[in-house]
Amino acid sequence: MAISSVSIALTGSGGAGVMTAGQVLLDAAAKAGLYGLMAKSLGPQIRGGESAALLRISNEPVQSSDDTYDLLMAVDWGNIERFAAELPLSKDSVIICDPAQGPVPELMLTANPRVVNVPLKELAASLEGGRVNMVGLGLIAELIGLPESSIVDILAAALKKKGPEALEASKAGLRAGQKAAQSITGIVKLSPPGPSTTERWSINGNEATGLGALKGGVRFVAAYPITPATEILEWLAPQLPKVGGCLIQAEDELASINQIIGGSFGGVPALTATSGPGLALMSEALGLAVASETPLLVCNVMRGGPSTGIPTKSEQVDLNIALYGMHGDAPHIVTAPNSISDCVFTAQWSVYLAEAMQAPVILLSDQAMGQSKAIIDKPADLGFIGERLAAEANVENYQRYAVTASGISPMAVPGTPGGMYTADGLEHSPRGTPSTQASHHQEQLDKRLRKLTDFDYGDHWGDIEGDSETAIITWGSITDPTREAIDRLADEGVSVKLISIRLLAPALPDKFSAALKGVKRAMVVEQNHSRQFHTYLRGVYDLPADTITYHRPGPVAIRPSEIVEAVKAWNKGA
Amino acid sequence: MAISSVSIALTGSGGAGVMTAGQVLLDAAAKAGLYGLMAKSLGPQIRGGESAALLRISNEPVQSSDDTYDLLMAVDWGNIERFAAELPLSKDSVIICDPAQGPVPELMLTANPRVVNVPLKELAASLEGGRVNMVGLGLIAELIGLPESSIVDILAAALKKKGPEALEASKAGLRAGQKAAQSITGIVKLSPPGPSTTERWSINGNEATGLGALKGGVRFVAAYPITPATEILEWLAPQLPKVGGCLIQAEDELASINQIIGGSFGGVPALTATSGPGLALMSEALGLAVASETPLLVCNVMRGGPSTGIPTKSEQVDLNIALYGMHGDAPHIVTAPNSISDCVFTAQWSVYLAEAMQAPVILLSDQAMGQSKAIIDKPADLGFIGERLAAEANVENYQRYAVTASGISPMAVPGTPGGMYTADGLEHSPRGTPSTQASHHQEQLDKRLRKLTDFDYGDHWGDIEGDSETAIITWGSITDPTREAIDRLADEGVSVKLISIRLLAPALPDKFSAALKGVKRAMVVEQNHSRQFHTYLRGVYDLPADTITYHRPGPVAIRPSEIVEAVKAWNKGA
Amino acid sequence: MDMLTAEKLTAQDYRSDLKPVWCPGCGDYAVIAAIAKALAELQLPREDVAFVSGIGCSSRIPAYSAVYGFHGVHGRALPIATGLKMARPDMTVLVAGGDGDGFSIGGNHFMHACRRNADLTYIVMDNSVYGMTKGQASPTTEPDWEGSKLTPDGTHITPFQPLEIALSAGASFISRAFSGKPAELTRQICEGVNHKGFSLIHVLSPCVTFRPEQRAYKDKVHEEWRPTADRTEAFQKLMADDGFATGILYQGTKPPFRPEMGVPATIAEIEAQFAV
Amino acid sequence: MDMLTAEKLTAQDYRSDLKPVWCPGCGDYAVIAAIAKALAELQLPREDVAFVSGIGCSSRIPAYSAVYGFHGVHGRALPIATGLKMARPDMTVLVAGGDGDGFSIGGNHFMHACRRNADLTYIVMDNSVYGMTKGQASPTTEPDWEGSKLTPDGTHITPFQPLEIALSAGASFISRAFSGKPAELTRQICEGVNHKGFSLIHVLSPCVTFRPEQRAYKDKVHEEWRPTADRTEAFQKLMADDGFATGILYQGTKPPFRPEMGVPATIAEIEAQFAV
Ligand SMILES: Cc1ncc(C[n+]2csc(CCOP(=O)(O)OP(=O)(O)O)c2C)c(N)n1
Ligand SMILES: Cc1ncc(C[n+]2csc(CCOP(=O)(O)OP(=O)(O)O)c2C)c(N)n1
Ligand code: SF4
Ligand code: SF4
Ligand SMILES: [Mg+2]
Ligand SMILES: [Mg+2]
Repeated sequence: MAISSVSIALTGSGGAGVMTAGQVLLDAAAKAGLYGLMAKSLGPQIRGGESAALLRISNEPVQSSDDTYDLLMAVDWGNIERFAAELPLSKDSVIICDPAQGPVPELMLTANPRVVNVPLKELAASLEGGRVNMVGLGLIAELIGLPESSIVDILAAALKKKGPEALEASKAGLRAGQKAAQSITGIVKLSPPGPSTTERWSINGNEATGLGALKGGVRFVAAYPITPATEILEWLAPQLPKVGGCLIQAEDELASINQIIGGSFGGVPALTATSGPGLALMSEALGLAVASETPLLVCNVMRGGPSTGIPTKSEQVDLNIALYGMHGDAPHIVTAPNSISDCVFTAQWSVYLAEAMQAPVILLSDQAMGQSKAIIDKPADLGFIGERLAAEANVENYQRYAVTASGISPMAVPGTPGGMYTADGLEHSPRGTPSTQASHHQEQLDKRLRKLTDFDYGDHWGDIEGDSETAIITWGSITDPTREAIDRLADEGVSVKLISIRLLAPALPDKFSAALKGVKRAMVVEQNHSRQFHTYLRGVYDLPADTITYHRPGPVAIRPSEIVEAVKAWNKGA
Repeated sequence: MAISSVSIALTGSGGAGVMTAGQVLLDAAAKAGLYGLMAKSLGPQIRGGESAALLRISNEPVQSSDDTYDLLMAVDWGNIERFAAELPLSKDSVIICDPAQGPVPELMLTANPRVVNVPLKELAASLEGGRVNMVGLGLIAELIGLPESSIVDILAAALKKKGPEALEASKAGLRAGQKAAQSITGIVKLSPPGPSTTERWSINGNEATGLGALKGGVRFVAAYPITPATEILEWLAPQLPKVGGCLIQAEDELASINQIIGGSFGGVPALTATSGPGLALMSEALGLAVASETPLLVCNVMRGGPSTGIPTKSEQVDLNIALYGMHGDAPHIVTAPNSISDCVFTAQWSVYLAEAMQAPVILLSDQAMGQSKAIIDKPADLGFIGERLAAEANVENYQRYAVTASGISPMAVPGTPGGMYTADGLEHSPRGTPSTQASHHQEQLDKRLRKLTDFDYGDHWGDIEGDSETAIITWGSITDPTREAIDRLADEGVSVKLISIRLLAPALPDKFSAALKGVKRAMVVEQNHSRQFHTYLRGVYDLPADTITYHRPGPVAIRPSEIVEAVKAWNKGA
Repeated sequence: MDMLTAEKLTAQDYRSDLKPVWCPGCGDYAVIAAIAKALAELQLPREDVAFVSGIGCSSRIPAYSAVYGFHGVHGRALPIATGLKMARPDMTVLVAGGDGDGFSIGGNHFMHACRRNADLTYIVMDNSVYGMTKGQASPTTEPDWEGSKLTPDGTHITPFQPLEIALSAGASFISRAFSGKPAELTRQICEGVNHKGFSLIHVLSPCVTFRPEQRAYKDKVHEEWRPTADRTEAFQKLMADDGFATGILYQGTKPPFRPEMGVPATIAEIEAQFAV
Repeated sequence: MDMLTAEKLTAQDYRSDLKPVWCPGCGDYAVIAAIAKALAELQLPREDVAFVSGIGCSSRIPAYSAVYGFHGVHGRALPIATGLKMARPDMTVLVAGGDGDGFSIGGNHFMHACRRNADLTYIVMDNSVYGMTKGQASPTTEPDWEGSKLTPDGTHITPFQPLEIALSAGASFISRAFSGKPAELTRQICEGVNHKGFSLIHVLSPCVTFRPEQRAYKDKVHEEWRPTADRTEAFQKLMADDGFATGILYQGTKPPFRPEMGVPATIAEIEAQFAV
C-alpha cells in the first residue's frame, strides 16, 4: 500500500545552511522514531551556490522521493531557474518564503501552490546569533508536527563543541520559527510512528557501499577523489586501519586501478571508487584484471554525462561502459544495488563474487542513491565474505591458469612456497606463459567466460516482487520509485510485477526467463537518454514481444507518478 | 564465380627471410599482371621468432585467403606448434622442406599432404653469398609458373643500393631453386593474367587507411605507437608535411587523443591511430569530443584481446568498446572498412562524417586487414572531403551549441573575429556556458543524437550484394572471406545475400530494414568469442526470427570454406 | 576586427560576462584579472588567443575570458593546448589549471610539455589542495596537513616541486607569482607569453575555503628571483627556496618545438607510390 | 620452504626455464642475470619476492625469474607494485621495465612513486628506443636520432633526464649502471633492495636491433659516483653528467612510505556509528 508521508524541500544559496537544516530535520525524525529520506540538489559552486535539501518523512519506511513537495521553504530564490525542475509542486503545495527575498519567481507558481510569506531573515536578525536556517527549521518542525525535543537533542549533540551559547541561540531560532508557524494552517501533519521493532540506521548510499565492501572483506583501497563517489572513500579511509587495512590516495585513476590490482594480486581484497570519467580511465586496467584473473571491486557512482557532464546530478548513464567498456572479449561482473539499504548487501556480495570468481566487479550506484541519506531498518547481514580459491604450497607443476571445469583456478598468494607464477595480461598457457597459440586462446577465453556463467548466484540475481502478466524491468536507484509506483497501482487494482536486476552481467538467460515466467508484456524503466538498459536487455535476453520503455535523462529524478502514468497510458493503449 | 588461384605459405624463424621472399613474390606477381594478397603471421619476438608469409596469387582480384595452402615451404620448423593452426593444409597440399631441418612435425601431417624434400640450406651454402630464401623463392616461382623476369626486376630495384654482386648472388639463388623445382611435378600453375584495364596498386590496409584519411583532409596527427596500428602513422609521418600538415609522437594515448582534440578545435581535421589498449585509454577524451562536439578520427586496428592479449594477431574484438566504451550518453560514429581497398574509401568518408557532424568517428580495422598487402585495382575516389559548418565572423550573439533542426551548429574556428566561445565537456547552454539545468541537458542530448541519426549517409551505410531469402550479415575484414564463400555457394546454386555494414553506429533502423528486405533468415558472421556484433544487432535492430551466428575468436583466420560449411549445415537444419 | 578599430582593448574587453563559480575571496579572481590585464597590455586580438584548461575550480577560468577557450577534462589541458598549437602555430595559446590538474593527474603531460617546449604559457593556480572536490591533498600539499578525510593523518609524502621538475624536464621559462600581488603576476604573464617556448608560471593562489591559513601567504612571499639562463644557477636557487620566492627563476633560449614542414606534393603524387 | 633447506639458493634458482623473446645480444640478458645473482646474494626466499613490470621487450623480464611476477599493462608497473607493497608490506617488491614504459606512458607514476618513496626497487632498462614496437624514439632518445619512421627528422626534443627527475621528485636511492658491467649492476641491485624506500636503478641496456650503435656504450661508461645524502651535491654531479657516469648517485634517509595502522575495532563496533 502506498505510504502517507510529508515531503519538504528546503532551498537557498550555499551559505544559507539549508543542508544543515535538512540534516537536522532528518536526524530529528529518526530520533522521533520516524523513517525518512533526504536527497540533495547541488549546484557546481563550492560555496554560495544554489542547493536544496529534499526530504520525505513518514511513519513507514520511505522508498523513494514523492511526486511533489508538500512544503517548499525558500530561504532565498538565488538561481532558482537552474533547478526549479527538480522541485515539483502541486496546487496542494505550500511555498514558505521571505518577502524580503522578492516575489516568488513565476516558474514556481505554475502548479498554483499556496504561498505563505514569513519574514525569516527579519526574525533571525531579531535574535542574538539568530540564523535563518534555525528559524526555518523550527517553522517546518512545528508545521509537520515533529516534536521539538527531538530537534533539540540533535542540535545539542551537533553543537556540543561550540558551547551552550550556540545551542541557546539555535533554540531561540527554533522557537521563533515555531511561533511563526502558528498562523499557518492546513498543512498535513505526520502520523505518529508505529512501535519500533528493529534497530534503525541513518546512512547514505555511499557510506552503505563502503560498509558493505568492508563487511565483504575489502582491506585495501586506492582511489582518486571524484564527485559523487568521494564519500565512499572518505568513509572508508578512517575505518580501514581499524581492521588492518589501508587506503591510499593515488595520483590519478590509472594509478588507483592498477594499485588495487597489485594489492589484490597480493591476496588482499581491494576496491576503488570513482565516477564516469574515472571509470573511463580505468578501462584498460579492467581488461588486465579480466585477463590476469585478478579479483577487484570498482564502485562507480554515476553522475550526469557524457564527459564531465553534470557532476553533482544523478543519471543511470554508465551502464554501457560498465558492460562493454573494455577492449577484447573481456567477461566480467556488473552489479547494481537497488536501494540505499541494498548498497550494503550488494557491495558485500560484490566482494564475494569478485573473490570467488577472480574477476573484476563493477558496482553501479549513482548520485541519487550515494548522496541521499535514509533512515532505514538495520540491513540484514547475509554473511557473504570474499574468499578466493587459494593454491596450496608446493603443488607440483602448479598452473595458475589451469583449465578447470568451473573455470576457476587455484590462485597462489605471494608468499606461498612453490606457487611462484607470473600473472599476465598477454594471452597465456595454463601455466601463465605468454602464448599466441589458437588453442590456448580458445581455452582461456572459454574458461574466463565459463567461470562467470556457471557460477551459482543463488537468489540474488535480482529482486522479483509480485506476480502479474505485466512486468516492469528496472535496475538501480530507479527501483524504489518503481516499487512505490507499483504499490500505488496496486491500490488502484492494477497489478504489476517488479523485476529489478541486481546482477547486470554476466547475462543469465535462465534467470531472466524464470523471472519473466507468466509475464506477457514488459516496461523497461531507466534514467538515461539512450535506453542503455533496454538495448542491453534486447541484446542478451528474449523480451516479450510487447515491451515498451519509460526512460529519460537526469537531472530531474523519475518520480513514482510518472511511472504510474506511463503504465496507465500503456494500459489505455496510448 | 569462385576464383582460381595459388596459395603459398612460407614459414621460418625470424632471420630466415620468409617475409622478404613473400614480399618479392607478391611484387613479382603484380609485375606480371596478376593480383595477390599477402597476410602475415608473426610471433612476439622482435627478431628470430617464428613467422609466415601467407600468399594467394591469382589472375583475378583476390578477396580473401583461401581455405588451405597449395604449397607450404618451410625453411625451418622452429616453434611450428605455435602457429600450425594458422597454416591449414589439405591432402592436395605440398610441403617443401629441408631434410636438414629434421622430420616434418606430426601436426603438419594430419591432412596427409605430399612432402617434398629439398636441401634448401645445402643449395644456398653451395653458392657464393647464397641465401636460403632466394633459393626458396626461385623454387616457388618456378613451381607456380611466375616468370623469372618479373622477380629479377623486383630484386634489381630492391638491391639497387647493395650493388650488382648482391643481385648476382640472388639470381644464382633463384636459379638453384628453379633447378630444384624441376623434379617436382603436379603443382597447379597460375593461369596467365587477363588484360589489365585499370591501374594496379600494391598497398596494405594500414597504408590504405592513412591514404584515405589524408584524402579526406586530415592534416594533424598525434599518436603513440602500438602494434598493429603503427604503420598507419609511419606512413603518414612523412606524407603530412608535404600537404602542410604534421604528425607528433605523444607521450601516451591520453596525450595523443587530447592533442588531436586540440588540433581539431583549431579547425584542422585530425586523426590518431591505435589498437585496443590505446583505445581503452582514450575513452574519457572520446566522451569529451562528443560533448564538446569536436570532430576527430580514431583508427583502431584490432588485435587479439583482452588486455595486452595477442598483439600480433587479428580478431574483431573491439566492437563493444568502440560502440559503448564511453561513460554517459555519448552518441558517436563507428565505421569499418570491409576490404583493404575499402580502407581508402572508409577512412576518407570517416573524415568527412566527423567533420560534417562535428563528432568523433572510430574506424575499426584489424591486423588481418592492416598488415596484409594486396595487389588491387586502384580504388575509385568518391571525393569525400572533410568540411565543417563554420561560423561566420562577428555573428551577433553567437551560440556555439545552438539548437538547430539538423543538430549541427556552426563552429567558430579560432581566429574568427567575434566567434569567441569556450568549448566544454560540462553540459552547457547553447552558448556553451556550463549548465546543470534539465532543459539544457535534454536539448543538448537530443541535438547530439539527432545530428547523427538524421544525417544523409547516402549509399555507404553498408555493402548489400545479391538477393536471397538467406542473408549473411557481417562487417570488417570478415567480409571478403564471406564474399568468396557466397561466390562458391552460388557456384553450387545456393544463393545468399550479403549485408556488410560499414556504418556500425549510429544505428539506422531504416537502412537495416531496407537491407533486410526479402530476407527470411540471417547468419551473423564475426571473428570474436562473445558474439559482440550479433548482440549489438539484436539490441538495436529487429533481426529475422530465424537468425543464427557463425563466430569464433582469432588468431586463426576465418576461411571461406568454414562459412560455406556453416551455411550448408544450416540448410540441412543441423 | 579588433585590429581594425583604432581603440585599444582594455582588460575588461578580455573578460566575459560570466560570474565565476568561485568562493568569495578565492585567489583565482586575481588571476583572471591579471590575465585580462596582461592581454590588454599585449593588445593581442581576442580571436587570436586560445585559453585551454582541465577540471578544477581554477580550470573554470577560460570561460571567464573573452578569447577562444577549451575547458577539457581533468589533467589534459596541456595535450589539448599542444595539439592546438601544433595545428595552429599562429594562435597564442594560454593554458591554466590547478595543482591537482597539472601535477597529479596531469603530471606526465606537464613533464613532457616542459621537454617538448612548444610555445605555450602555462599558468598553474597552486592552492595545495583539490578545491573542486572539497578539500583533498594535492601533490603540493604539506605532508602533515590533516585537513582531508582521505588522508586524516596527513599524506607523509614529499611535496611535489613544480619548478624543480620543470627545470629538470626542460621548460625554457619558469617563474613564480602570488595572486595577491597582481602587478608582478601580470608582468610574468606578459613575459611568459612573449617568451618563445614553454613557460611555466606557478601562481600561489589561496583556497580560502579549504586552506584558509593560506591567507597568510601574503606575509610569506618575497620577490627575489631575477631571470637566469644558467640551469645550474637556477637549481642552486631552488635548493635554497622556501617555496615563497617570486620572480622569474629561469629563462633559457632553446628554440620552441615546431614540426618540420616538407616539400609540397599533391595527393596524386603521393598516391603514385602505390602503383605497381 | 626455501628457508628450511640448508642449501643456499643459487642465481640459477631465481631463473625460470623460459627462453627470453629477446634478440640475440640484447642488453637485457645481462640484467636478468644480474637480478638473479643479486637475489642469490641476498638469499631472499623466492616466494617472498615479487617482480612487477609493464609492457616492452624489457618488461618481459618477470617471467624469466622464478619469483612471483606480474606482467601488467604498458606504463603501469609502478602502480601495481605500489599497491602490492601497500597491501603486502612483507613482500620484497622489484619493478622493471623500459624507458618508454617508465618515462613516456608511465612518467607520471614514476614521478609520484619517487615522491611517495614506498620501499620498491625500480630497474629501468634504458635503450633510448621503443624496442617492442620496432624502433620509435623514447623520452631518452637523442633529439637528432633519425632512425624512426615516426620522427624521420629526429624528435628535436630535449631528452628526459631520469636521474634529475627522480632527485627532484624525491626518490631516496638513485643509481646508474650498464648492463655490460654486470658486477656493478648486481651490486647496485643488492644495495637498492636493501635500501628502505624507493630505489631507482637506471640501467643502460643496449638495443642491438634498433640502436646497434649502443654497442659502443661499453667504451663510454665510467664508474664515477659514490653515494651522497646531499641533494645539492647530487644535483651538481648531474649538472656535470655526460649520461654515462655509473655508480650510486644519491642515497637519502627519508623513511619509506607506509600507511598508518589504526586502533583495532570490530565490524559491529564500526557499524554502531549508523544507529540512530
Ligand atoms: C578523471 C577525473 N578524475 C577526477 C575528477 C574529479 N576532480 C575534479 S577537479 C579535481 C581536483 C581539482 O584540484 P585542482 O586541480 O588543484 O584545482 P582547484 O579546484 O584546487 O583549483 C578532481 C579530483 C575528474 N573531474 N575527472
Ligand atoms: C597502452 C599501450 N600503448 C602502446 C603499447 C605498445 N607498446 C608496447 S611496448 C611499447 C614501448 C616499449 O618501449 P620500452 O618501454 O622502452 O621497452 P623496450 O621494448 O625498449 O625494452 C609500446 C609503445 C601498448 N602495449 N599499450
Ligand atoms: S574551493 Fe577554494 S579554490 Fe575552489 S573556488 Fe573556493 S576558495 Fe577557490
Ligand atoms: S628489439 Fe632491442 S630491446 Fe628488444 S629484444 Fe631486441 S635488442 Fe632487445
Ligand atoms: Mg588546487
Ligand atoms: Mg626502450
